[in-house]
Amino acid sequence: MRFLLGHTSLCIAIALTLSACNGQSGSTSKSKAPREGVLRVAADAEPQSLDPQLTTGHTEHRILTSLFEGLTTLNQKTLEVEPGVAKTWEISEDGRTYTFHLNPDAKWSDGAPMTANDFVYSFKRILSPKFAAEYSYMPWCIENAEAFNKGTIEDFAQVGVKAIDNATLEVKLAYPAPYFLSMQMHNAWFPVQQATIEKHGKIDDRQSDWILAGNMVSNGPFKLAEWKPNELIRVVRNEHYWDAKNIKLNEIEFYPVNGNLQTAERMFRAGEVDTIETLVITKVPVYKRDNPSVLKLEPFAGTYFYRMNVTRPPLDDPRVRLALAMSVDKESVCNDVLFGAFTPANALTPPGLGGYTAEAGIPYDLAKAKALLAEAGYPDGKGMRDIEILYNESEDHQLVAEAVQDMWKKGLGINVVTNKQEWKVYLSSMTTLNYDVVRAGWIADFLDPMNYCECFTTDNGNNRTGWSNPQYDELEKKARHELDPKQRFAYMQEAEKLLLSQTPIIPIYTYRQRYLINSDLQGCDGNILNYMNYKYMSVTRNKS
Amino acid sequence: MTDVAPTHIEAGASLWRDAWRRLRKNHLAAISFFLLIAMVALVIVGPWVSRYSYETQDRELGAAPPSASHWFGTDDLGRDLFTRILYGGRISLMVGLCATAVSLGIGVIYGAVAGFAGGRIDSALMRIVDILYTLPFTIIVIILTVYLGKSIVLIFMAIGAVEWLTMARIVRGQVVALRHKEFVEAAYVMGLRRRRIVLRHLIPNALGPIIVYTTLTIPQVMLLEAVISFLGLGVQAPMSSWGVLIQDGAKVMEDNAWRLIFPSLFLSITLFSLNFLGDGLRDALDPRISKD
Amino acid sequence: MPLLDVKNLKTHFHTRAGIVRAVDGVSFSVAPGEMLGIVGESGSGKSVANLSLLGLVPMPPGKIESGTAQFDGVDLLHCTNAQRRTIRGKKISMVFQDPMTALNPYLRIGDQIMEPLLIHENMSKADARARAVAMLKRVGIHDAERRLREYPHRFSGGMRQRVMIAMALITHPQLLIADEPTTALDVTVQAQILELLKTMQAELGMAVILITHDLGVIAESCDRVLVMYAGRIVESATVDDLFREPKHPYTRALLASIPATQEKGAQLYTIQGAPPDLTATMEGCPFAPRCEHAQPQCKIGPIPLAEIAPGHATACKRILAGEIT
Amino acid sequence: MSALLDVQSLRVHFPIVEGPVFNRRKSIVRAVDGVDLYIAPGETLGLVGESGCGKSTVARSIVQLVKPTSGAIRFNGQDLASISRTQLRTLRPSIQMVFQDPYASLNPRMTVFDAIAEPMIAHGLIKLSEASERVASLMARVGLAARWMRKYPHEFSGGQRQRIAIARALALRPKLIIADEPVSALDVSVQAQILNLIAELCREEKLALLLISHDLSVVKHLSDRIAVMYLGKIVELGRAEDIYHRPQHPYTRALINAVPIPDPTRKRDRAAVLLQGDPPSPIDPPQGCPFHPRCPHMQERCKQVVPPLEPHGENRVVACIRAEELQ
Amino acid sequence: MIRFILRRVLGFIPVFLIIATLVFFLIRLAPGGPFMEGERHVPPEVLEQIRESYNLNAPLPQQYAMYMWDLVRGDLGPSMQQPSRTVSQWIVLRAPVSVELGFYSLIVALIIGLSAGIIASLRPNTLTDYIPMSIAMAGICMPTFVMGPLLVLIFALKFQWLPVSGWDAPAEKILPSITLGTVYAAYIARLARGGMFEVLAQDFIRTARAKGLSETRVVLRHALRGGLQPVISFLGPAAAGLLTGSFVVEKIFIIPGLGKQFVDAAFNRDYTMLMGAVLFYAVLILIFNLIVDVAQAWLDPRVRYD
Repeated sequence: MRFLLGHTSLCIAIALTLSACNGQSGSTSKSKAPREGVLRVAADAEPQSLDPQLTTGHTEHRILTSLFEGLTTLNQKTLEVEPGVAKTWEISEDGRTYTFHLNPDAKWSDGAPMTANDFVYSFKRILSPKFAAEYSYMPWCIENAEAFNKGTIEDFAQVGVKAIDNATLEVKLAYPAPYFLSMQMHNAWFPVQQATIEKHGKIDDRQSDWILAGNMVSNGPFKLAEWKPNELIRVVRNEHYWDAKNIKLNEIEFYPVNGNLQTAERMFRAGEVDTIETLVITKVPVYKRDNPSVLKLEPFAGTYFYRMNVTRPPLDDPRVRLALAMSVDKESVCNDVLFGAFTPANALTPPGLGGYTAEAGIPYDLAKAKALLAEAGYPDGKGMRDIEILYNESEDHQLVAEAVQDMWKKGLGINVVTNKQEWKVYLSSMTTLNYDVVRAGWIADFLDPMNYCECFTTDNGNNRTGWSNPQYDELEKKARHELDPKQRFAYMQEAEKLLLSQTPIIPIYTYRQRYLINSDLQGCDGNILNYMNYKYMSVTRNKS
Repeated sequence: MTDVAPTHIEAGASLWRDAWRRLRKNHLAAISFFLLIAMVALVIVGPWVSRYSYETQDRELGAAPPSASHWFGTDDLGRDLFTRILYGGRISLMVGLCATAVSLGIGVIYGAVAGFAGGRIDSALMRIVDILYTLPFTIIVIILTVYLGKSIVLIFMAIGAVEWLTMARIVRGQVVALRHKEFVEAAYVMGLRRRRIVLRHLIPNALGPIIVYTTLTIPQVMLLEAVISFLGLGVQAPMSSWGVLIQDGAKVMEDNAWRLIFPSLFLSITLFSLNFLGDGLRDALDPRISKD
Repeated sequence: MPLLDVKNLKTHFHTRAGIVRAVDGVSFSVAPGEMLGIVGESGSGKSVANLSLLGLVPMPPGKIESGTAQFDGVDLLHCTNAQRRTIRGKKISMVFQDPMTALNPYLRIGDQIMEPLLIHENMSKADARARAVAMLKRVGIHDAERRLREYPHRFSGGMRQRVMIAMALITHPQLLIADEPTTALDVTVQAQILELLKTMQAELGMAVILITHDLGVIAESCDRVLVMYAGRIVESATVDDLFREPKHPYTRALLASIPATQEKGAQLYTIQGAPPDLTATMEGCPFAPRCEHAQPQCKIGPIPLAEIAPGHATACKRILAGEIT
Repeated sequence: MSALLDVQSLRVHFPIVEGPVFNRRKSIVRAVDGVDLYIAPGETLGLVGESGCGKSTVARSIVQLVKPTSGAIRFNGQDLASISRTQLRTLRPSIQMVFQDPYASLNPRMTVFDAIAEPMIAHGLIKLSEASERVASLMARVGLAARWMRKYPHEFSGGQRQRIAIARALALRPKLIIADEPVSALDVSVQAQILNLIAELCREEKLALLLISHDLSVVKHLSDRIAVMYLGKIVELGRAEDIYHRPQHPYTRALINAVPIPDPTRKRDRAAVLLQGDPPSPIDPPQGCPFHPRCPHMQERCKQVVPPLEPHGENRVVACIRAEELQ
Repeated sequence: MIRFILRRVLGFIPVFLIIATLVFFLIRLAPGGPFMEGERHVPPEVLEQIRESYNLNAPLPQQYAMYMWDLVRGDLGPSMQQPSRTVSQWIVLRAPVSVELGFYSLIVALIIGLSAGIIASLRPNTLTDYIPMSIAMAGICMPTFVMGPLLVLIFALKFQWLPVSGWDAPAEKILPSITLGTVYAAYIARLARGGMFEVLAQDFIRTARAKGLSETRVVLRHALRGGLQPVISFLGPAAAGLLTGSFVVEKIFIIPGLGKQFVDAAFNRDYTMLMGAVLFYAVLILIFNLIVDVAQAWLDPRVRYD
């Protein structure tokens, strides 16, 4: 047995070495047991980065909201603009100049005071061409920002951001953007500390260690305590935060589940987390039935729709497109196919976005659809070629595609094939108009219907249908430059009506957020932007 | 020299007929064989007989447990699971057999050539296998999808092209072991061409491990097909396969257990049968074992 | 009082092709200190008979159908496995035909030689090692301490057989069964090994059963000899008697067909035909189909081994009847 | 008489690496170290020696299964090493081999018919349609019933298998057969049958035969001449009767003596000439005469000089410097 | 020994470079790139900037030359999709987890596979053969994406003995290791059965029995070492499979291993990360094959290399 024994000891040695390696990173981690004042969150994904100016995702946004704060924030319930680092602000008559007065109590997590220059530096950073931030186009609404970003001007002083003094920041916009203040909740606008950035690299280094636990200096209600990639991000209360007295939580632990929503749900059920970001859709009816108190199903400013490639016959005929759109039974898709998790949508813009609700809409009307199709020359689908529905790999998309396939086949007599593609392939097919019908979704970044309206102008990169209508472009332009809110909405209503009548898209449903929170967690109020501010949340453990 | 015409020849059985006779004596293998035949018959004939099509939806019914009208229950779109399993079986069995055949073809020839040639050629060929082992499968599949389009044949090629590596190693090992056996040397001395020696003397004698590994490859291939389908290369919805059905079923195993159990059952029966049949076949194809 | 007394041993193999009667009613005894040769061709049952005694026949398919084998007050064929294990390797040892395969290639020589001592005599490792060294020296392996640490593949065939013998004799058994110990060896080495066996037998005073197909080996070494054919003993005699006056036609044919004894030039003497198929039931003399002297009566009834002279028995009707001499 | 096969100063050396992973050392096995042989048409040459003496390597290099390190092998005057693969293939039928182990030399998955017909068909000697007739006649020739031609090797006894192997060798109408220990794996009672068969065939078909065996008594029956090999070298070569009855080299003598004789009265005088030790390893052969460590007549000079193969009497060569005095 | 290993390691270098070259071009063949328009339009100038900053606008040969030059100097570059760390940092961070998971899984596979295989080999073609082999077979029929959730449902949710996910506490490592290990148990069982079966039929086993050894000692001391040779040669490919195949398990149990990183990198076209992961796996596989060869030589004193 000697050789076996030898092996065993070798195995043990290897195992010890391995756990020793692992132990280095895991020495400070906590168990997942519920603790007082500690919120445990199953985050949908591991953040790409914790650099607020480099990340683009929703999960990152949530985590970064706990770590950073922009000039203004939103009220979690009402989504009204609230003071952030800026205590007060003024807007010029033409709506193009904003003057922010910083809160004198605002400090970095290392105790250093915050100044207007911090924001100038941060905006410069995200706009630096070499930094190559994906969201660098967000601040393009600032005067000359686009030119600086594209490298046509090199002097940042020409960009419309100026520190009047330590506590006053002036921002000049390229055009009036009524949503400018509400945009500030986005992480692209968050400030970063110059000293910290430059301690770990240059202003335009994409890869830098400043974001690691122990290095990072932030200004939000919490600060980074621990970051074990794909395992845990732990943030603790930031005592230097200007509103620290109102923070109720001591710590938040984010457990990234890497897109595995099933596991997230199981973690919740096993009591390993207090809340999960997204509930796997198949579990919606189960929770509705068995445990409705923990289930949150909230309206969300996002629309699921199909794009149609209008450059490809027969989809170049608006009657065909409308017929296809009218024959989609959205009620059935939402209730029978998608477990009642979503709301049927007849228009593109989700209802209630900044007070706007679309008046136009495409109802489910199979008879009319058939008539339209016959009118276009394809009675009962005769003579129509096969139509392909393209979607990317996800079960929900597949269910919808299969249901729509069935509806078009049965309802219109059109033969439909589905085509599933891997994410990046799907993206290139979509952007190069290499499809017939493609699944799409659009989620509002900020609280304004312009989010949707601007997408379908001729030159907009989000159009992706090949559809172009000068009248629509004109309406969008008018809406963009209109300062009167009522008239703005009127232009957009008209534009949406035009869009739906021309039908380059088929609205299918409005998203709803679906997540779980246990009874220990308070202050988690939903809103249609799914904007969460952990500052307001608290946990109370039932000692039983 | 006396010319004796063969008046009657004893035991005029070919290797395969012989093997068949021995196989029938092995009860487990025989049962497995008939189960497999039954399975193939079922997936071929079943869908014609079934009153549902694999794509008939009953969305209002949704996912329903087994009942008189739907023996194996339905899925989220209210499609009859039994019919879908039968249709899926066609794909899975076809993929399993064809892709395995491809991998078998490439692997056996490659391994035999490497083992037979020996020396530098051998180590170069095996180095290539080492290299291929480390290539990222996902990327290869994605590239294949894009450049070659989508078809079922492509799945065979894709899977076969990945799975042959281990087969090649096994065959090479066998051939290296056989190469210095006396009957192979005898073949040399008789002046046979190398191709003939490989095909007639080496490969038939390496059949045992080849068959066993083949029966192990088939399940791998069937499950791999599910992964490929997930990436968008394999079967396109609403068509399905056992692997895909199991993958879907696994996600809802708590609430819709039947959607996991039934396809798994079909797969398991097939795989167990293949396994026992493979073992039986290995023994049966070896004329020497018959006298124990 | 014989050391080993085997009566009516039958070992059959139940295979798909039928029942192979490998050993079909064999009785013999071994006296202490005697060297008994068992000679026969492959398939004659000489090995199986001896493996049966030690329970080394794979079962299934093998099965001991009947018989007793008294050894040291124990019936080897009807004792418990535990009892048998205390005899195997301790009181009865075996040496096998092919020393290339009979030694475990994965274990050092020393570990293998010492194993019987550790198992049967609860000896300390150091003591066992000392005994092993001594034993290796006695079987003619020089530099024994070093060679104990080597693996079998470093040894030549003859050396390995010496190791096998050392391993078998290290517990000072009362009986050594040597199953074709020299068949796989070169002639020059064969002579050495046979010589070694004889010396060791004399030194230890044990009994030896020497199984071989080579009548020459028997003639060189043994006191008494059994000739086996098709699972039965067809002749039993002292070595001198057997070679001087072989009785059974098979024994005679066997002696005549040895190439070494024949003169060059003429056709070699051969026994016609091939050994019988043991799955078929055999009436009468199993050798009858190949026998020059066979008559119809040879195919009838059981033919017992009967004494024809003191210590010389044969199983041939015609010899016993004096029809042939 | 011109030689059918002419082997000149054949050397076959294998490099081997010894030791598993540790204490590895490279060395060279001098399996065959300078062998000269010739075989005339229709002649039988016996080659005798212990295992490891290189006799099988000689056979295998004649049929080109191993590449000789140096030396020439001429068959009908053609040097086998220098001809092309295609030429070699056309020459192959003329030299056939019968292997030692009839259990290993037949493909277990081929029937007797396939085994015998394959070489003929491969060389285009016959068509498939004629094959069964030809196979039947070959089987009859070696004493097998033609009705067994569809059976597999495992269904035959060792002797029958060796007959199949002989039939397979005959199928190509060879001029030379190399039989490497053709009977050592067989039962005593069958050995004689096979030897008789080989002798008969060689005589009737006028085949030359290289008969290799470790057993001098087997070889002497069939051979016209016998060569005795030790450690890769021929130590004695001469007419069969001479070698067997009047061996001159001490090794030949020991070899003959070691064969156990079924005569109990003879056993006493054998212990005296018992050869000590194992054959030395061909990896590092002893200096001087390779046999000297085991030789009962060894003298100091035997350790220094490699004895040349010198003529001693008619048709006899011996490689022993004391051959004369030991007579 | 040292020379043998050195020679093999030297042989790795060309293999390694070939793999690097192949993968470098292969991944660039796949449609899409690390930086492209997502579901949201990104201005082309911005994309251009990003590509520029990763040198993706240079001609391919130049990119290749620069990558290889960096590689030779041991620099795998920054991760394109996860810019918080360099590729090397990611590998150092994540690989030990995958290796650990693979190691425990191998232990599980060996425990299940060896016991099933050895038990089965002792009485071939009886129930004590079929039952353990069938149990082992279940591992092949039950893919990890079924086995994993099933184990979680039973042991974490029903009995609440073990946690659902994670890779920190020892308890968290049990279910993933079993899930991944069972896949290989069946193969090991088959190999062990075959190997043992063959060894048990050898002469030296009879010798051991003739020495009066107990059956246990015969199996453990005399048969095991030879019988496990096929298992050992399988360990090379198995280890490779365990490492590269662990991503499903890593996904199910939220394990911060390299497997998930690797697959994500493939989907995201994170060229540098993907290259890094492939090269790391390649080295690991090569090393593992070497270890297996050495182990085999160690266990079988007869093995020679030439």
